[in-house]
Amino acid sequence: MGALVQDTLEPDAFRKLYPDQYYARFVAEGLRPDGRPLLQARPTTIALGAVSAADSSALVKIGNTTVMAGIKLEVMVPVDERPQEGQVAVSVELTALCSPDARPGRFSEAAHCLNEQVSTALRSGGVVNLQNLLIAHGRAAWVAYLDLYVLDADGGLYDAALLAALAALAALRLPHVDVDDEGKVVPAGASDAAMVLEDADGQRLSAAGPAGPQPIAHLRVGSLPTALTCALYNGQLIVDPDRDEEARAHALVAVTVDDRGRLLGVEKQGGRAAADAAALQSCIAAARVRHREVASLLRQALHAATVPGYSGADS
Amino acid sequence: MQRDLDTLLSNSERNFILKALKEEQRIDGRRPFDYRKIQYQFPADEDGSATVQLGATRVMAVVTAALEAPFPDRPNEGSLRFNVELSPMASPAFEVGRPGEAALEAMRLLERALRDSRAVDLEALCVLVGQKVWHVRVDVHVLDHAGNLADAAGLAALAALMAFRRPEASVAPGGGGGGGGERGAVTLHAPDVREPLPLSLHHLPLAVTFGLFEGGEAVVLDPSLKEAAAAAGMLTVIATTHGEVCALHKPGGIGISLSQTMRLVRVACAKAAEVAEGLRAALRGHETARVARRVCRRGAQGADAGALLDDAAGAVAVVPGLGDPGRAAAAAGGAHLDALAGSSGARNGSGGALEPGGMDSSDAEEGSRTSARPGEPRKLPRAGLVAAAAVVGGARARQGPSSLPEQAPGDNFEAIAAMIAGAAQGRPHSGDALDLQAAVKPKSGKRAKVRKWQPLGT
Amino acid sequence: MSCTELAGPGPGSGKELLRANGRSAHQLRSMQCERGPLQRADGSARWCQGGSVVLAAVHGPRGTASRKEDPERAVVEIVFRPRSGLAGPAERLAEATVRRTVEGVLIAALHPRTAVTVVLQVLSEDGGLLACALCAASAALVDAAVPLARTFVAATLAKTSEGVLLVDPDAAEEEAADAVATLAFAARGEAPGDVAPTLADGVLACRSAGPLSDGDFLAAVDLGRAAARCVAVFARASLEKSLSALV
Amino acid sequence: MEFVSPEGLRIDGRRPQELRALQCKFGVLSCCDGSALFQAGNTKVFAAVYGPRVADIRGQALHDRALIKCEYAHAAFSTGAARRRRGRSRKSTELAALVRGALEQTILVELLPRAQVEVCIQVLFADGGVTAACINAAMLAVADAGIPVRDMVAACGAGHLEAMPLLDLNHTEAATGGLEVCVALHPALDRVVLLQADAKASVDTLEAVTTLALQGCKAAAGAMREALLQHVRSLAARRGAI
Amino acid sequence: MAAVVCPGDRLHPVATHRAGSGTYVHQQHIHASLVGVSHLQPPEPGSDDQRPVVSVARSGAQPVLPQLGDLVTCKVTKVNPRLASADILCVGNRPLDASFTGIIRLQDVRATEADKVEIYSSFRPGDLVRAEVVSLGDSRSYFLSTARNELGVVYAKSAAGVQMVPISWQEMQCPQSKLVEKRKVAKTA
Repeated sequence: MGALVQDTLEPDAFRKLYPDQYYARFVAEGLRPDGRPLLQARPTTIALGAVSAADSSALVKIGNTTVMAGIKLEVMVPVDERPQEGQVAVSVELTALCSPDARPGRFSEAAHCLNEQVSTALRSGGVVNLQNLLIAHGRAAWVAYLDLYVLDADGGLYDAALLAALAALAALRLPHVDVDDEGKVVPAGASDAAMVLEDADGQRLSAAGPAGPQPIAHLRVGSLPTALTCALYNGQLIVDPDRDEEARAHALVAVTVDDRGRLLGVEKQGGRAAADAAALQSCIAAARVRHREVASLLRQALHAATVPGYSGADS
Repeated sequence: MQRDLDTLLSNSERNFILKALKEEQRIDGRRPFDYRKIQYQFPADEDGSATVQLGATRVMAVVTAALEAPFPDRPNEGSLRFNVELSPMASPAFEVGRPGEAALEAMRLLERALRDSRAVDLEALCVLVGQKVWHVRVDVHVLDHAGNLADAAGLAALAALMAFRRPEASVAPGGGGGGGGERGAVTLHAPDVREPLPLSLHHLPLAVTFGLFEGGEAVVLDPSLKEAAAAAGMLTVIATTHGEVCALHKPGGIGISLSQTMRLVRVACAKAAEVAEGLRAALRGHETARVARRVCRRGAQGADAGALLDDAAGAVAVVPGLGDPGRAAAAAGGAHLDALAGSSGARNGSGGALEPGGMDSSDAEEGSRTSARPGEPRKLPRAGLVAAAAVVGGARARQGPSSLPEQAPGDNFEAIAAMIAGAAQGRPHSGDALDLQAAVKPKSGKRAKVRKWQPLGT
Repeated sequence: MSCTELAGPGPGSGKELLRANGRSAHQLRSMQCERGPLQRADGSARWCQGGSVVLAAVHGPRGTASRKEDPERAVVEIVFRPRSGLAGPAERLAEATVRRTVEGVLIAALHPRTAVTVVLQVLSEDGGLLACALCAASAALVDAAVPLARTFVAATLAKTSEGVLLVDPDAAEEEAADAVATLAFAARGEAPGDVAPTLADGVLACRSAGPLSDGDFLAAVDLGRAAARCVAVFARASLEKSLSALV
Repeated sequence: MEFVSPEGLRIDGRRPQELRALQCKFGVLSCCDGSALFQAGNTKVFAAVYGPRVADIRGQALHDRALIKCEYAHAAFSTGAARRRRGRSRKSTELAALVRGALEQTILVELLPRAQVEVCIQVLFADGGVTAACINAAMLAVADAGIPVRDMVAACGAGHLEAMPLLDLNHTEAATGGLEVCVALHPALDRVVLLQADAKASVDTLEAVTTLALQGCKAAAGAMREALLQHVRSLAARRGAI
Repeated sequence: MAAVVCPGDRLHPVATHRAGSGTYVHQQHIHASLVGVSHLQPPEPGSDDQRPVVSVARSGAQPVLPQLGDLVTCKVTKVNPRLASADILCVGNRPLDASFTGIIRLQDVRATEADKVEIYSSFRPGDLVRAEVVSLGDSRSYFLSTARNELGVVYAKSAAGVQMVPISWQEMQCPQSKLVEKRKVAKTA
């Protein structure tokens, strides 16, 4: 064993001194430093309901990258312009844990970008029909605060954040509620003496808690968008790069596809290499393959959590 | 370091400025109480934005308004907020991020001038007491910093507030909706249905800044960046056109005698009136252009939209390589971009296609100026407003490459743009598309900005 | 190509699809480029694409705070400021896109430990803002004489609910569109005195949002490239005009 | 509401002097020098340690010992109450200071002059006993980072409800506003590092509750120690050191 | 004898053992300060103190630190007329976990004609340099020297981004642009 340790030191030094060459040599062999072939994504797990204080939560890991999504439901008065719609408010935070550069407090550029990317994907995929969040026309609707926390940032943040957001939304259950004569929201079928969801201190009784209303409805999601980030490196396509590979890549292409085969977004933020049509097509094809993997993982997770959730495009 | 850039001055420069000042000379050739040249720009197609140029200092102000609930302590008043951002665009000394001390000072000065002096009638911004009032926000962007930001920012904010128009809002009688909703039904009227309203301003407060030298004995009006760096102190007087003083602001620096202060206040009042006159003239020009556009839009609405469609369909630019050649050739007079992008003689080739007919270059030149700076006071072109608007459109469309050499040094490339956009002789090109928009499809003729104000509670 | 059919009635029909603003589907709005309008910046440009106007200022390469600098190359900082209000997630994403795009063409190794700052100020917005900002940034970098391997240009496309691809949509068209894509391409002249720059084959930057089919997307890339070529021709012509004053 | 049933069981089924199930995981995050996940019942806390390394801000470095920094944040959905706005509140600053205080007494700071150790704590789910969980998670992450410490530090809370001392309150029990103490202990040295009590109580009650909390600390320390040893054994086995 | 220990664990009395790394002494006893494996080392035969040394090693390898006389490889980060700063990456062929800064002062660049040396024609930021640790330096950096033939720049990129080839002991050439740049080049075997 000791001899082996001695042997591994040489490549380590090479990696430290000539990181570019180290990586290029691997890619030329069709492998990556972590042992994956170029077109293989990292192992992915989806855990639902990790935090029971949230109305819905999901912990997604893609390799080391870890994103926690949690949804809190609150009641709001719909805005005047859209009296039949609720809201989904996305916010993303890169926690202090996730990388040595991240600092709490101020929103970093990366957090802002992720927020915009995830919101755009959810919107353009038509994931949530906002009218499903309505409680009473013009008087009450749910607002779903979707908070994403990046706990470990090791590349492919957008892929993981979108997956976590989607899983949390798909597992979200809406309590059945009514609006009483005074405009207050009460659990459906509850007597007048039943507790109001919002009491005077703004303390909300958890919908899932023991005292909460029992009947619930699942928020059916309209489609399942998933994303895959690919790196272009020396003319090669590298699927699902980790943080180190992202830094080394000549360009990154993130493709978002959904289960109806639609292309919801293609994003390439500049970079040293240009992507011609063939490269873009391979990225799209890779994203489709990845979608199948991830969507089946998600369905399994939802099934295990006994959430009927998504049942196809016809819903 | 870089951040001291704005205040850095060599001793010899400082001495030179001081010495020249003793002879009542300034380094840019002005007299001590001269302003630099003030120019105003009001974008032709939007209400509530103004760019002011004070010499090389350039400031843009944007006014936006939102109809929302009032602050609980003032249920019958709207609000007026200022936001000044000193982005690195204006000077490398400014840093990104939270507003620094200088930005806060400028913001506070604007508040004192325009809000605390009650220059804007906030009660007139109330639509429904306790329910809906206009919250007016003024964003001031400093684009280029060449000294005296206070005056330029104040002037830009004032100009934008004067140019601002908000849609008229009316409250449906009865007020009570269904159930517990005691919100009144407020209707916003689209600008092409009812004329949008200006803000009501009680007076016009203007900032006038002095740089103080030599213990306050030597004074310059509107100090440039270098003069500000050399000055021993600054004094900003906010004065109205009627000779009233709204605020005095003296941030640090040397003290000056009371008599000198009063003298400067009097100078400031006179200057404020002078500057306000220029501002009013610029706004009159803008207003005329605005009316002309509206009349044009109304006129076009009345015209046969079908004919216009046919006419416009005559000429289209086709993106090269995609449309088939036959279609491109069918585009009457349209510059085919394959020819333009071709290797040699590109300009000559397409220039031939675009040779303007019947309009000499000086007319085209005037047209281009009109479109570039509608805010400048200018003579009304030709007879009648409808005709005037038509001429503006026509002239712009007709400037072909032949008018290129005569163009203003602003490098206004509308001609080439027209060439690329494929505008042909005698028809309005896409620069006028916004006007045409109303003609072709009156309902969608609203601008994007306006679309935010949708009817509420109807 | 498929997009010809998509663009409306075929060539023989004589009737072109017309948009609400009187343009045809493949027609760009008029462009203006004013180079060096600002005094303090090392380089600046004002780019108008129809009703969208972006002012860009470039500072640098110049020294920067030591925590930001890179010992081997110049770093790029982008500040994107909206017309009114504060910068939010959309602006930060635009900053990231412009930054990576500039990093793709900047010869960064020439000026280690420095920063090139590009400030983009939206003066007026009417659709295609990101493309307009990219073009303004490119023009301002050229004006600042920052060493670049290539310049870049950008164009915006929108796919209507009827499936038609529109070039250079305005705000109303973007709002109504199913999908909007912004594409940036690197450009350079292939020979001295070349009037028409050649666009690189590949996409330098791309951002699409909204459902598209693969065919639509590839058609959009082709169309975007053609539209960007027009922009590149214009940018080149405008540059030559501004330089002709110097010669 | 009845917190202890006649059968002597609490609302979550525990006995009055029973800890919730503890779970410790190590190396859960990739980009720090040490990390840990500590779970007590539902309460779930991540901790990451960066360092020891040269102080970020030279001016802050101490010439004779290491500088300990602590960042604390909680997820917006971490509590049962209405969604709280993010950002640093007074409470989170106070918690960060408590954890830092406990660590400063635990880490052999004098061995690492001019260096900095930064501990970042993220609470995902706060179901009572958050202060104790933060300290325990931070301790585990520090141990995982291989930073020399005087002793383990283990923390535990206890409260007084219905005239009965209860160990390790959950959120519902703590929300009654009765007496709650949090104690952190160096078990091998048998020294109390931190003692915090909220609400007034008689001396006798306080002593009873504190004693109970101390017992909780020892139990928690045992569990943490076992988890650490297990972790080291598996690491060592993988490296072939044993 | 090896045992897994936890911080705070009491290992041995001071009377019979000596405290090594990963331990500390408290009240006449040696305690562990790390989680890890404790080891007993027999005392050195000739020494006065015949107590065995107890130490606790973290599960990983001991950290590598640059020592006086070590050959290190470092990457130049900053140059000014008086010195070049560099990040030390490797000691011998073992990579470092943490980053340490070193400086190569003007007088340590080369052995001959030391007064004619210019930093700017010896190093540029980004160069990989092999150097010797000549002193532990001040509190911030190690002092390094390249004043030997086999020490100096081992890898440098030209402005075009291509690895340059050495053409003499003070020049390197870009194979692409053929531009020659000045360096203090290391003589490779």
